[in-house]
Amino acid sequence: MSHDEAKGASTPKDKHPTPLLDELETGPWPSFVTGLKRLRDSGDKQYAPMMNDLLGQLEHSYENRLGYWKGGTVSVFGYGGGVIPRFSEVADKFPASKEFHTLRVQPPAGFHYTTDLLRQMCDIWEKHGSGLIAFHGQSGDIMFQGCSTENVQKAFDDLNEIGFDLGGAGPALRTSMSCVGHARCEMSCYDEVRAHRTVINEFLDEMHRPALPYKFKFKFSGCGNDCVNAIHRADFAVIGTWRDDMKVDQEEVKKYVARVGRKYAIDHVIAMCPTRALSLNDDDTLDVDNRSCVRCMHCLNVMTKALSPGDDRGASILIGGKRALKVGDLMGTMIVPFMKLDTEEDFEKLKEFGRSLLEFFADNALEHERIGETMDRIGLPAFIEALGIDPDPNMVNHPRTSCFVRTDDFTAEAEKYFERKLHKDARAAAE
Amino acid sequence: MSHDEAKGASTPKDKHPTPLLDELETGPWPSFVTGLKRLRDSGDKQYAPMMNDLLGQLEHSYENRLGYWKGGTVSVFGYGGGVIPRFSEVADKFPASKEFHTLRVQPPAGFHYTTDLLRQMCDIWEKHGSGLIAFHGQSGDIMFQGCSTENVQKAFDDLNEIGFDLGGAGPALRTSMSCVGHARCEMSCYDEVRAHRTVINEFLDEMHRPALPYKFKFKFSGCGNDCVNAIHRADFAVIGTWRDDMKVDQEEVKKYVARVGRKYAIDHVIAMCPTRALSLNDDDTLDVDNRSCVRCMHCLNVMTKALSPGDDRGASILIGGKRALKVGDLMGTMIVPFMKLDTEEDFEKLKEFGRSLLEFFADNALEHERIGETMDRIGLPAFIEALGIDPDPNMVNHPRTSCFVRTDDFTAEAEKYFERKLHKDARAAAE
Amino acid sequence: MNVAVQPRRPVETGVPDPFLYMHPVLKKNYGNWAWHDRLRPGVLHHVSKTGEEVWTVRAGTQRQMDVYTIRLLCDIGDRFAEGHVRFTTRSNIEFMLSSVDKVEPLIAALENNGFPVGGTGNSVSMISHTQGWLHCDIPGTDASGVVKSLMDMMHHEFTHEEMPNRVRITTSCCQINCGGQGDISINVQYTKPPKINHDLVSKVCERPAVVARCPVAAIRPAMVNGVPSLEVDEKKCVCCGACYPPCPPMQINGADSTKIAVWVGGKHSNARSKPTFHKLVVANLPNNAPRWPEVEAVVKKILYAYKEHGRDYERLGEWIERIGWPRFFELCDFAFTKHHLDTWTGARKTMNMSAHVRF
Amino acid sequence: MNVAVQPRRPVETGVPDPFLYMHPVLKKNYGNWAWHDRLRPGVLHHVSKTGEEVWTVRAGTQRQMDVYTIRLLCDIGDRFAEGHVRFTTRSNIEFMLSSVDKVEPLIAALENNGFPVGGTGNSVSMISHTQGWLHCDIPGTDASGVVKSLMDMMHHEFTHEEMPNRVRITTSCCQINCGGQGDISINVQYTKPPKINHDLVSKVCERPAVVARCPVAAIRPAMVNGVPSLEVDEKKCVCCGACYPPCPPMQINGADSTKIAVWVGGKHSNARSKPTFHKLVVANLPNNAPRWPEVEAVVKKILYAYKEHGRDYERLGEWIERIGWPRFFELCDFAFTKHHLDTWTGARKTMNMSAHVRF
Ligand code: SRM
Ligand code: SRM
Ligand code: SRM
Ligand code: SRM
Ligand code: SF4
Ligand code: SF4
Ligand code: SF4
Ligand code: SF4
Ligand code: SF4
Ligand code: SF4
Ligand code: SF4
Ligand code: SF4
Repeated sequence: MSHDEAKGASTPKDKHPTPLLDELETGPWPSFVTGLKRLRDSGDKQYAPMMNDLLGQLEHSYENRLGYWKGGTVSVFGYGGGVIPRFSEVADKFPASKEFHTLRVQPPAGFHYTTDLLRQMCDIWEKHGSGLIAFHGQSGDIMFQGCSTENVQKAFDDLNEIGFDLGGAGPALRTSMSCVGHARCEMSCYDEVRAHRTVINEFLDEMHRPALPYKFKFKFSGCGNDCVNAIHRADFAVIGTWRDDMKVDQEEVKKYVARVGRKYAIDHVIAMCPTRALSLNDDDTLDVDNRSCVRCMHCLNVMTKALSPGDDRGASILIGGKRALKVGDLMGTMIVPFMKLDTEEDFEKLKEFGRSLLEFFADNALEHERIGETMDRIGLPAFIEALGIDPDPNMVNHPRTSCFVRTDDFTAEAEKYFERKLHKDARAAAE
Repeated sequence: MSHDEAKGASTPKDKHPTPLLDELETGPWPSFVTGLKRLRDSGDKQYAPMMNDLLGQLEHSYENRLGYWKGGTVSVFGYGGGVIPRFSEVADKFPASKEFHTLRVQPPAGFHYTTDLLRQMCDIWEKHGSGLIAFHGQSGDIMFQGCSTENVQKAFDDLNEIGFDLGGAGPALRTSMSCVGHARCEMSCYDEVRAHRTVINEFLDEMHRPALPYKFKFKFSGCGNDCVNAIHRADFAVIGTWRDDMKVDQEEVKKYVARVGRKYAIDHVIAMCPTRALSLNDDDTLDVDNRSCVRCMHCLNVMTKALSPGDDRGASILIGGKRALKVGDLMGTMIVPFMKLDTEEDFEKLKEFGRSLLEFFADNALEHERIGETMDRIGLPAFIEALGIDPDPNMVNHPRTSCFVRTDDFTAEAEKYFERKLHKDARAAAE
Repeated sequence: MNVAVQPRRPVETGVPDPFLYMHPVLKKNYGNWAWHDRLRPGVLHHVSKTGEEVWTVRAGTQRQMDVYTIRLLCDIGDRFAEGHVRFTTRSNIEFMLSSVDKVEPLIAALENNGFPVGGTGNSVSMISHTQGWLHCDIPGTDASGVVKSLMDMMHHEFTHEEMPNRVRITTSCCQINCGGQGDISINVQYTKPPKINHDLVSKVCERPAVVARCPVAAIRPAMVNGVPSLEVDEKKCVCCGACYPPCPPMQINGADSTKIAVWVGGKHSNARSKPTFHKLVVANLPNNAPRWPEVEAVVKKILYAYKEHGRDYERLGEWIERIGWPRFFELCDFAFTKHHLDTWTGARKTMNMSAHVRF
Repeated sequence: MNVAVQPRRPVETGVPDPFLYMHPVLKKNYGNWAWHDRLRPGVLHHVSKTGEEVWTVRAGTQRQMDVYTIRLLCDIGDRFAEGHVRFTTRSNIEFMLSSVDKVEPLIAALENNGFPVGGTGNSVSMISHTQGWLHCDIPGTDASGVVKSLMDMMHHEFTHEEMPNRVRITTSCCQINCGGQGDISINVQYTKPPKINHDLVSKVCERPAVVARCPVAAIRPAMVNGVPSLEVDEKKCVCCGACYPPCPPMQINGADSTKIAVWVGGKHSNARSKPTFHKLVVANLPNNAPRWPEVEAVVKKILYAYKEHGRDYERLGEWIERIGWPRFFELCDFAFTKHHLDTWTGARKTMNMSAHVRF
């Protein structure tokens, strides 16, 4: 829709003038304002008046540089969450949009759609809502934005009929995201769709009936590139990785070096490896010290044909990511360096680990405390002990530098370690 | 002295048996026990009985694995510090060593001696002390160890006569150290002897008459190799550096590469540069991105012939290093990225900066608080403001990541910065 | 509670099965891809281990889409792209093609309809944005407007791959920061303590909960002209805004308080360096709706300094780590102030405890 | 106060002028050196910009020297080395020579008299040691004995340059750690809270000062069987020993409490990586005088793992950073326990907040 078209259709008598918003119709990027106006201008549609007042209120916000929504409580039958209620503080001026609630709806894992499905959603939202939909919110929900209290249930019922369910809001399990991964990415180290659905669908009760101390988010990325920002933005991040050696096609390496030149290859691949695990041989083949490689993905990203993850694949699990509120930003901390994700049992294990985390969170977190805050409050040793996880050097950048600690049980703790090691080696030998 | 000799001479009747210490006479490394015994066995010397009982007490410590010294107060006329008093808790068993004080004596800057000077010191210590001397203590003092209360003054007078003075102890300015630097090192970026003597000799009053909240240490290293461990172990660390481009002799670079081979040179120099400021050209010459170089010294250390510091030399000053007590280890923080150290005025400036630090410390530190702790307690912004130092990005690894700060005066602060910049550029243009 | 009346019980289907909607070639080669490259900006080419290929065309959207826009995209998808699409983490839309011939016609159709094609590889992708005035109950600014303004400015960088590496920008319309970390982050930064409407506090706020929310314990219960209310110690307050959501009468927003700060060097990927938080560059920019020109100017400076000086594969923060913060501030002509020195928990670890120095 | 009686006023000479004692070639070329290399372990060769050369021979000493040893070194210095010497930061002695011919005879003389020649370049140098039972008032162990035992074990590594880079070891005889940071650090680590002799506390301790000394506020004033004393909350106490020096009746030492911990990866130089603190490897080793075999065994493991696997120029800690801590613990067959997870201020920043992982 060229913006002239839109302009053409806009601001007759009965419509709120929007001089400030109009300025957001210029320029090459698709304009949300133009979109809102088209909804406003669909005279035949139930939402046209609502969108006229919505534009009026938004223009009002742009004038005064203040927001005019307040929260409240709205939900659908059987659920305690999934709807973000919005009531206007300036309903007197803009009555038609006095209620402008959002339904958070969980997307198919990996955000795959058919045009047919999208059309069905549009039809439902034209019928009950404002006609305004976001693909997607930052937590991954399809956000059906702008619904009267009365229509929330209807809209949900229709969406639910075509197989869609509400997402999370409030102190609850939140909607999750998984990267495109297996569906279209050679870096993918586990089946993201399966992990995402296995875990979340197991704990839907925690999502639909908020009863946790605070929000809890899972996110699934198939490799260290972390295309869904899991480490920063999830309480429970599942990041694909591999245990064995990466695969190297030396012929492709040579082709790469031939194409870009030695100096370029050295400066951009060899010298950029964070652990100096790479060395370019004089014959332009690549030396990889796999024990030192930290699976950062850089060299694989650059030489997509020559290098790829090993065969013994699975995931690392990091706990405790969140944004700034209260304690400052926290990133997820490496808690499970490797979990195989292959068989039915493997995914069971992942699910059970998720359960133990949710239970620990429910039992130990203070009100409005994220699990990352709990971890900081009680300390990593107490945290993993409570979860029955053994200490692992991968959990830290380096061991303690502070001598302020009581170590009289050090020897006993060391014994435990050696016993575990013995068993592990025994198992390894058995395999 | 082969250890048999020593053994031969040892443990007749009147001497304390030292079966445990004797075990420290075996092995190739020079044995302090053998040395102690030789003192004990110098029947003609005043200190022989003292050293017999000293060995007795030390053996007693080895048996019970406990120390038996306690402190007290001993000093020389006119001074409040510089002597570490030691009174034996087991004087009943070992009366001759009931007093075993140490005189801390400041060494020549850079630890240079003539054999003649050393002999004079030996003679003095044979006359008044135990005959046991340490070159040097961890803070750089010559430690004349083992002196009766009565002889402390005599020993000091004789040492003072030959031009030596006591060092620091207690809540005072401490003895300082400087690396060999200018005297025998091509990396040296300023005159360490001059800096060391200019600063310390200015503040001797703070050393000899302890009146500070706690200890305060200066240390001087001529470059980032920090051969006197200044950053970790000094409240005030002066580290040589340069502002202009490093010097590169490309012919020597080629020779080096020819000698060690390309792969080796790349893996050990290029890839080890912390900021990827180096790149090896295909003709085996070196590209240096001097703006990115952080003066870490690595490449200069490896290619001593090919590379050397630039001409515009001086020092960085880091404040707040200390060991673990109370708050945990602290390293010095970069406070003055560059101070020219060339002319009389430059060294004046260094001295004056030292003074402002000592005054700030005296006025603001709590009792038994090191300046690094004060810095942490009040925060870096308040610390530099109090010292009248302008914020500089070199002070931090990176700017703040936390949004929890009140920034309503940001614009005013920014103005100040731009004014400073204007003046700086003006000065630069003028030069 | 305001529950609609129908008795229909929800079917708790949870996360929908994507295989019902996934492009057949993706489905067929699920978990079996071999390598990829890029034909041109906005076009990915993936090859599976069986040799099968798929081309993906990525286009930008406004995220907050009206049904007309969505249907228009569906029409294009049906006419040129086999009826399957996906959306990315950054609200871009992707069309999958089983043959390369359709790539150009598809791109033409998208561009003719005003959808920029790009966002791949070393380009500037869509800004991940948040709600703001359009829908949130605590916003300091609008998100859609900021994003639209900036994407207009960066249109060329979205449709071309001319950056050293991908640039992922985020924006947040209040200090809660739903937008997360970014190579460049444009976030509301409050500059004043909350202004309290004491008459309302006891009515609408759970006072102990509000007191507990403050990160620096600056809030204490107090009687103010006869009514129980809350007081803020302005010396302690770090203007974080955490007290406002649970207690709207503690108004944190206002012309003198709601400013915008720009941060750089946030990174999520583990490629080369570990993930990082973004760092403060400029604060106190005016909340200048509808087009935030001052913000645009700052972002532009950063973007083009990086474009000119960064090396291939260096993310924005990695580039700065290499050339150093002194040089970065110099190149962008930004001021380095006391506010850039961290003062929060763990600040000591952000200081330069070494002789590494740059000139 | 116990002041000796003579009225002689001190001449406050301060730091002596080293040019009175400095070797003439060093003095002549002060600030004018061009480059250096090493002839062999223990021998440095410096060339000045005027082409003048000086050879330096470095030998180990016991630091705690008797006058006979010092005079012996002086004799050697006079006979073979022009009468000038210096001591290094690590208590090694250095003889400067203006001609290379005297190098071998000097080395022979030193070795014949039991002084190991080495400590240069990529060797293990002398351990920087502290006082301990010999002189300190708060020691948990002896320093001279530990150093002697370890240097015996490492004699070959002092006299040869076979390590990836220099190895600088430190030892400290109580948790105050006068020895500082090291590639390897051997430090007393207390494992129990202090045992309090309540009868003495009020007599010898300034109680408020002692309370103030505790890093975790575990000490509180209390009346114990009638007398004012101090109490320790053993749940809080981190066994740091800070209360012992100001209050000897709070005995921190004892067979069950005075143990030895070994740390690795401390670094002072700014070469390549920034300076670092050392990290805990093994704790709770017995304080086994006179030769500390258990400590020796641990140090040996670390040293030879580094020697075998480290790359040229990597310091011990840098080597571990490259191969990773999991591999290091594996190579040395040490146990990784909960005590290796930091719990002190800023601990969060020591955690692995990334997907960087090693197998
Ligand atoms: C489609 C998408 C996943 C999805 O499920 O939607 C995706 C897809 C791919 N990502 Fe990504 N990434 C996607 C979001 C991300 C994000 C998250 C974000 O942008 O919010 C990140 C983390 C960014 C950060 O660090 O802050 C991300 C960091 C990467 C990286 C790491 C780059 C680096 O050097 O740091 C790679 C590796 C590469 O580019 O070679 C990568 C590589 C890829 C590859 C090449 C993987 C593959 O082999 O197919 C895909 C094409 C990339 C391209 O655009 O050229 N992807 N990728 C997301 C597209 C977002 C968009 O529309 O712009
Ligand atoms: C809609 C959305 C922004 C968007 O436009 O995309 C959003 C909107 C809100 N977020 Fe958020 N957050 C959204 C993703 C995030 C993310 C990103 C993510 O999930 O990856 C974060 C950072 C990661 C994290 O979880 O920390 C995020 C961190 C917050 C926080 C701070 C949490 C913290 O512990 O620091 C709050 C405040 C709170 O929860 O009290 C918050 C609170 C809110 C509230 C509910 C404001 C409030 O307290 O009333 C906003 C409702 C806006 C509205 O009217 O719809 N939102 N919020 C995102 C959810 C859409 C979806 O469901 O898909
Ligand atoms: C003599 C002495 C200075 C003094 O005033 O006494 C000294 C002298 C030299 N040091 Fe040093 N360093 C001396 C203590 C130190 C210390 C402090 C310490 O050991 O306690 C350090 C810091 C160690 C640390 O990081 O913990 C130190 C870190 C270096 C480095 C950095 C090495 C690295 O890669 O990290 C170099 C560079 C090099 O070796 O090329 C260096 C280089 C040098 C050079 C090559 C400088 C030169 O060009 O002459 C000198 C000969 C080194 C050699 O032994 O081969 N010196 N050097 C000290 C000898 C101590 C000893 O007897 O072993
Ligand atoms: C002698 C010496 C060890 C040695 O054998 O070399 C030493 C010995 C003592 N140190 Fe030290 N320190 C010695 C260098 C150091 C260093 C290293 C340095 O200066 O580079 C440090 C670490 C750096 C620092 O300053 O933090 C050091 C950190 C301490 C501390 C902890 C200070 C802190 O803030 O963490 C104390 C405890 C105190 O001051 O209360 C301390 C206290 C002591 C006392 C006075 C114990 C006491 O409180 O009674 C020791 C006296 C032993 C004795 O009987 O002689 N000593 N002390 C060193 C001084 C010799 C000299 O003057 O040359
Ligand atoms: S996270 Fe890894 S696996 Fe997932 S899409 Fe990105 S690159 Fe592919
Ligand atoms: S994946 Fe990363 S760490 Fe591993 S070799 Fe490649 S660049 Fe190095
Ligand atoms: S610190 Fe630098 S200048 Fe001083 S001796 Fe060491 S290498 Fe030379
Ligand atoms: S001195 Fe250090 S930072 Fe500078 S170029 Fe050499 S190696 Fe790189
Ligand atoms: S960032 Fe703040 S204003 Fe914006 S959506 Fe999130 S909570 Fe609302
Ligand atoms: S704005 Fe933040 S710091 Fe200030 S009172 Fe409110 S919660 Fe506390
Ligand atoms: S480390 Fe402790 S015991 Fe050893 S000298 Fe220093 S203070 Fe004394
Ligand atoms: S040992 Fe340390 S932690 Fe324990 S009581 Fe004494 S000072 Fe406090």
